[in-house]
Amino acid sequence: MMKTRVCACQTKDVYLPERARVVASEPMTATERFLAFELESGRPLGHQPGQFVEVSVPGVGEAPISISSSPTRGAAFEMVVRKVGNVSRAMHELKPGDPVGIRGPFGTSFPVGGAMKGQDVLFVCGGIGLVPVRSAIQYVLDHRKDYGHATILFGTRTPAERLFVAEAAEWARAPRATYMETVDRGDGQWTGSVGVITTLLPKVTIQPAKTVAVICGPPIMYKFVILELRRMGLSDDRMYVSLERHMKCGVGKCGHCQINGLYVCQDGPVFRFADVAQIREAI
Amino acid sequence: MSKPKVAIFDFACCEGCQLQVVNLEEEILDLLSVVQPVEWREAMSEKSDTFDVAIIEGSITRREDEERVRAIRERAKVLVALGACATVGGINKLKNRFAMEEVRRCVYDAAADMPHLDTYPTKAVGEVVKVDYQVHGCPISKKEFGYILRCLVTGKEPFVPTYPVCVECKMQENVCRYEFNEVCLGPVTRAGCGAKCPSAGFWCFGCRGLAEDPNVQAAREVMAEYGKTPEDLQGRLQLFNGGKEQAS
Amino acid sequence: MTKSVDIGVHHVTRVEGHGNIRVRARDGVVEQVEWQVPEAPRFFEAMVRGQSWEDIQTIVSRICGICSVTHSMAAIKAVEDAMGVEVSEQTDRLRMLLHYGEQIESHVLHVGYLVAPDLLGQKSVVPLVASHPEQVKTIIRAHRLGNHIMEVLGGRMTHPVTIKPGGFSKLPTEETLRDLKQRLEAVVPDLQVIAELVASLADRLPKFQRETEYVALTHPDHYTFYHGRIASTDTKETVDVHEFESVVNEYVHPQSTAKWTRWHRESYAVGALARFNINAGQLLPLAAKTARLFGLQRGACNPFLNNVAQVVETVQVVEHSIQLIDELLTRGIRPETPRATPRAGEGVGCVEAPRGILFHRYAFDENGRCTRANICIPTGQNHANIQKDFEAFVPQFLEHGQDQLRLWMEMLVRAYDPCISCSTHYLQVEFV
Amino acid sequence: MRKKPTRKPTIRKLTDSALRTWVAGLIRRQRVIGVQADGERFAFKPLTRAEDLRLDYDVTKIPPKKLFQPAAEPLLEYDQAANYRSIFETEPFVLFGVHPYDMVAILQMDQVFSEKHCDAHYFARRQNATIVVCDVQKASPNVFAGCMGTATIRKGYDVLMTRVGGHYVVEAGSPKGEALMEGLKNRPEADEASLHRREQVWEDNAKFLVRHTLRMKPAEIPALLQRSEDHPVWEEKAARCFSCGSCNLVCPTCYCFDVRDDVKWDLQGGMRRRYWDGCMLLNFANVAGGHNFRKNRADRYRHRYYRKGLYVPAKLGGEISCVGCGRCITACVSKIANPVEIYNRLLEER
Repeated sequence: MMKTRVCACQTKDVYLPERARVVASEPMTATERFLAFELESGRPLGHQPGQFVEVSVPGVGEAPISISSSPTRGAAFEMVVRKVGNVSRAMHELKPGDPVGIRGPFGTSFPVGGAMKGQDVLFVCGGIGLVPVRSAIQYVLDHRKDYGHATILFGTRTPAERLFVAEAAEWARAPRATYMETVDRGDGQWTGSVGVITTLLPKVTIQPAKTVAVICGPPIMYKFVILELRRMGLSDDRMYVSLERHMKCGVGKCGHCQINGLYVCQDGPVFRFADVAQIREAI
Repeated sequence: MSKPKVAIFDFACCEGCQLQVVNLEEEILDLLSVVQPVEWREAMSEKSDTFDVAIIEGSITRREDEERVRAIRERAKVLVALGACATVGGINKLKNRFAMEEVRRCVYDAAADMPHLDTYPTKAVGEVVKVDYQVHGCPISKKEFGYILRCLVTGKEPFVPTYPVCVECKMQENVCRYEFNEVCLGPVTRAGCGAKCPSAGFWCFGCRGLAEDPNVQAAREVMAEYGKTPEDLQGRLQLFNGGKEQAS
Repeated sequence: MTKSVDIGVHHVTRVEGHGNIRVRARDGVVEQVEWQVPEAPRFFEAMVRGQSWEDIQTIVSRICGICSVTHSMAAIKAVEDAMGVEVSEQTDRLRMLLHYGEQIESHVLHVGYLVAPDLLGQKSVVPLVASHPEQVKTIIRAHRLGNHIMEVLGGRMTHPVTIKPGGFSKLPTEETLRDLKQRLEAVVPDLQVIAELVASLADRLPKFQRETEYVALTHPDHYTFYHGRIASTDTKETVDVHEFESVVNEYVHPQSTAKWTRWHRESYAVGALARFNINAGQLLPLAAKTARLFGLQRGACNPFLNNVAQVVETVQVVEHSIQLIDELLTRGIRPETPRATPRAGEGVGCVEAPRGILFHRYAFDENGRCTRANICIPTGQNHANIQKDFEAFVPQFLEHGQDQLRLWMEMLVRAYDPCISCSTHYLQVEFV
Repeated sequence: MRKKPTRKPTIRKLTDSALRTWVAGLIRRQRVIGVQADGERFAFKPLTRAEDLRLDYDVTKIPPKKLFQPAAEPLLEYDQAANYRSIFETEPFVLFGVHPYDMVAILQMDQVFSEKHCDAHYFARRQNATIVVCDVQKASPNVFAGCMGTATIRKGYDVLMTRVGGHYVVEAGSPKGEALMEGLKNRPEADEASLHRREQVWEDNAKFLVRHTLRMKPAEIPALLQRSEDHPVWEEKAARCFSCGSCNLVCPTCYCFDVRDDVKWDLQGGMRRRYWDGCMLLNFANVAGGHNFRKNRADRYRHRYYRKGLYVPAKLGGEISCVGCGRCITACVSKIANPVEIYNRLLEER
């Protein structure tokens, strides 16, 4: 019998990746690599800061990866990939010109056009938590007049694990911006701050009524940072978190990323903390 | 990518897992397109001192085996444990329930003291040397072997189920063996076999080893409700999952 | 040509399990000729003690991956014997069919993958893929058929799971059997190709003869692999399988510590050639025709001809399988549930493995827990005969020099299709 | 997806032999998947003979979801150059003998798979199906559809069949159904008496498909769950849980899946497939790098009930994502998967 294609929605298979090519690939740390891509069609990805894409590497598989660059920075979109699974390991091998498949962008974004607008913004990032947040940082710095003071706090375990070192220096020099960093353990050369990320918070003064915080880092970090911010008077509805879960489909079907009733791939990855504070599995 | 050189070595086993590789039939030609076998005693006369990948079939049952497998490990970039004997010790661990002296005497009687009959409690390969890839099952599934080999050659971590056989049994639309009042190890055994035995009307006897975080205590309780004794469960559990270890 | 050789083959290749050859001769005087088995013993007879009658087959199937169906059959028959379980004619036929699957698989594997390279001057089947692609494809097709029969009837290709005391855990559908029959019929021309290939190379087998005793099962109705009594070429009397210990007579040779077997002479041979020498009169027409192609006749005593007998037997079991399927389909597959209850007792199971007659004996307590086991495998029964062949072969062919002698001796070992991994119990001499 | 019927649906009366003739005709023309005996149990399988159709079945081992979302399903194939190509392998088929509760589940899946992003692979199969629903004739050992309001169904099917006495009343519920019933043009229209007896069957089924009695209205379940997160029942039941996923896999409203790639022997091209998965399985909530967000058995166990009774209903406009088929109760060897028992217990020990 004839195989037929009947579904009207087959004009768009949400699982079908679009081809993109690597335009830049550089090592960043021992385990992180910086990659930039452009869709082969030449059209911009059309993402918002905080969103993610599903990246397919031929012969390997697909994985959700946060977009690290702001849509204000041109047609290329950037990622920083840590070697943890098959796909990310394969992405470390990618060279400029190599083809990949891209689906997305998916998910919610940092409220750069909403709650953050006109406010002081406080970015608190641990480790590769800086990667998705960088897109919002760039966005805020590119629309400098739309926001109040921008404070960027960044913590890593060691100096060698710091990301975007050169760019962070620019952030520090940007108008009405503060950049502070800390490491859990220094090395011989490190002269900066030592201690977990929460040790930076007392060095910051915020006006709770006109500040919005964006928090992203390893699961363990959230609890402590949120406690500290609450103590500083920031309410839960002024905090935004980006959560990590296993997102297979990216379109709210496969169930892997579910946090209680929420699908991280659809309802997140960016959540207003007030919306997830009561959800046991969230943080 | 140059073809990795592969050597297959066998220790105490039935060699049924190597047979599954032979059973790939025409697919062997595909296999030969991605790897270069340089030593495989069961199928070829060539021997080689250099190889990239060592595939080990069988359990370690003698001191001299232990030395041999260590020497292989030293020379291999990647080491694969092939089949239940290698991955979990397999059926050979049944002898671990007894004292070795007694085991020797049982089979060889007066001749039991001869040096070549020396035997010690069976070990899985991973209990002696580091194992990079495991191909589970007694025998292995040739399909999974091919898949894992392709993953190995392309440097990927293969997907090997950690969940119980019940998953695949349901996918096969089998009626649960518990409904036939059988001691089936499906709920505590690692899947990946496609539930071949329950699909053939037989209970699972656990050849792929225990699932990750198996609820063995629950199995004991549930068995009792089906009119089975802890010994019934124990007897079957120890077939492929070790003699003494499971007794606790 | 020099008449001094020093051969030490550590682990003969292209056989199941590990075997060593040791030959030393100086100036035409043979000083040492030994066939040794350094396989790690696995102690199955000790391992099964205390295990449930329901698990015996699962355990002893693992004695050997190549003859797992045969070991399973022997175990199930022994358990049924001990528990007083009768099986239906349907079960009997299906078991024979499943058992034939293994004969096909094993014989084709042995002749096609393991022996053919010798005849074609190669070290393995791998180069044959390039040099003899059509023949290799033919061999693969036949091999796959054997596996397919085991998979559909046994539930798996190796280590079957469907045979239980009393019957089958899952019966094939009539559709499956019809499909099997078609496949069996389709393989007949392939077997013809294989037979002709082997026949064209048969003159490369050494012309060596040594009279010996051949032992196999025999049955009045058919060329048997599964039923019957123990027969010998040395006597007209047959022996009930329950008396198998009186046949195998395991003994310690005065010059060696290896346990050997003997019946009417100091050694005997089992396997395809033994079966042929005893039951050739019962071959079905195509098999008989294949035997004629090789000029193979009863009384053949060149051990290298075992490979030829395997080819003949492959045709025989394919032919008989087709007959069995016809018989099964005529009656229709009837649903049956295997039933058996444990009881105290002792039982014997005897079947022909591809490489010769196999005996299992078990004793059980009233709960069906195994208390004692004795397993006597074909390769164990052939060891003494291999040794005797070596002793006759080396002086006769010494002048061909070390390399040729070495190859032929390896081929001689391979001719027996030894399944050394079967080692349930072996004793052997020094290591090389 | 469905159009409102513009005219009165066709309702006919069918004897057993007329049914066989009809089905035999359908089989000749197209693929028919029908309920058949499979050993002592029942399964949806390709129908080759009308006699094999068993509309008197109690419940199938696996729900009809397998026809729309197979246990292993190719999504796409690709080559080394990242040319990805969708795979849609499906053909029109008749799905014959679906019970009302399973039809309710299919309608829920339709919603789930079309919500926000339409799942083309699901709908390619779904739209190829003409579904003949048949009212239950024999209650399965663990059915509780009567409590869930899913014992009968009045819309969403293409054809509805009900056995009344010695014959069937057959009603079309969609244009597809009308087309399927073309072959019944010469059969008599159902008379008043038959239609009346059909009403009776519906009433009876709602009453009798209750092997387990839920002591609340399904609509009360979400609120009940909302206050039961710390109830001891989760830990208690989960202690006996094998995390084997059987309850997930046999569930007509479980649809979670895993996606995996396999590369071909040329190590260039490959295939991406999706496979049934289950939230009860240990590593379901693992992220790359190994962290497991639902490592405890009890968390996974609770998650499943919350998903059925709270999370998915929120997507489905309040409809509970359990249709009372009772398959999970049968499938669970530990006997801890009876939703009725859990909900009743939460109610009692509020």
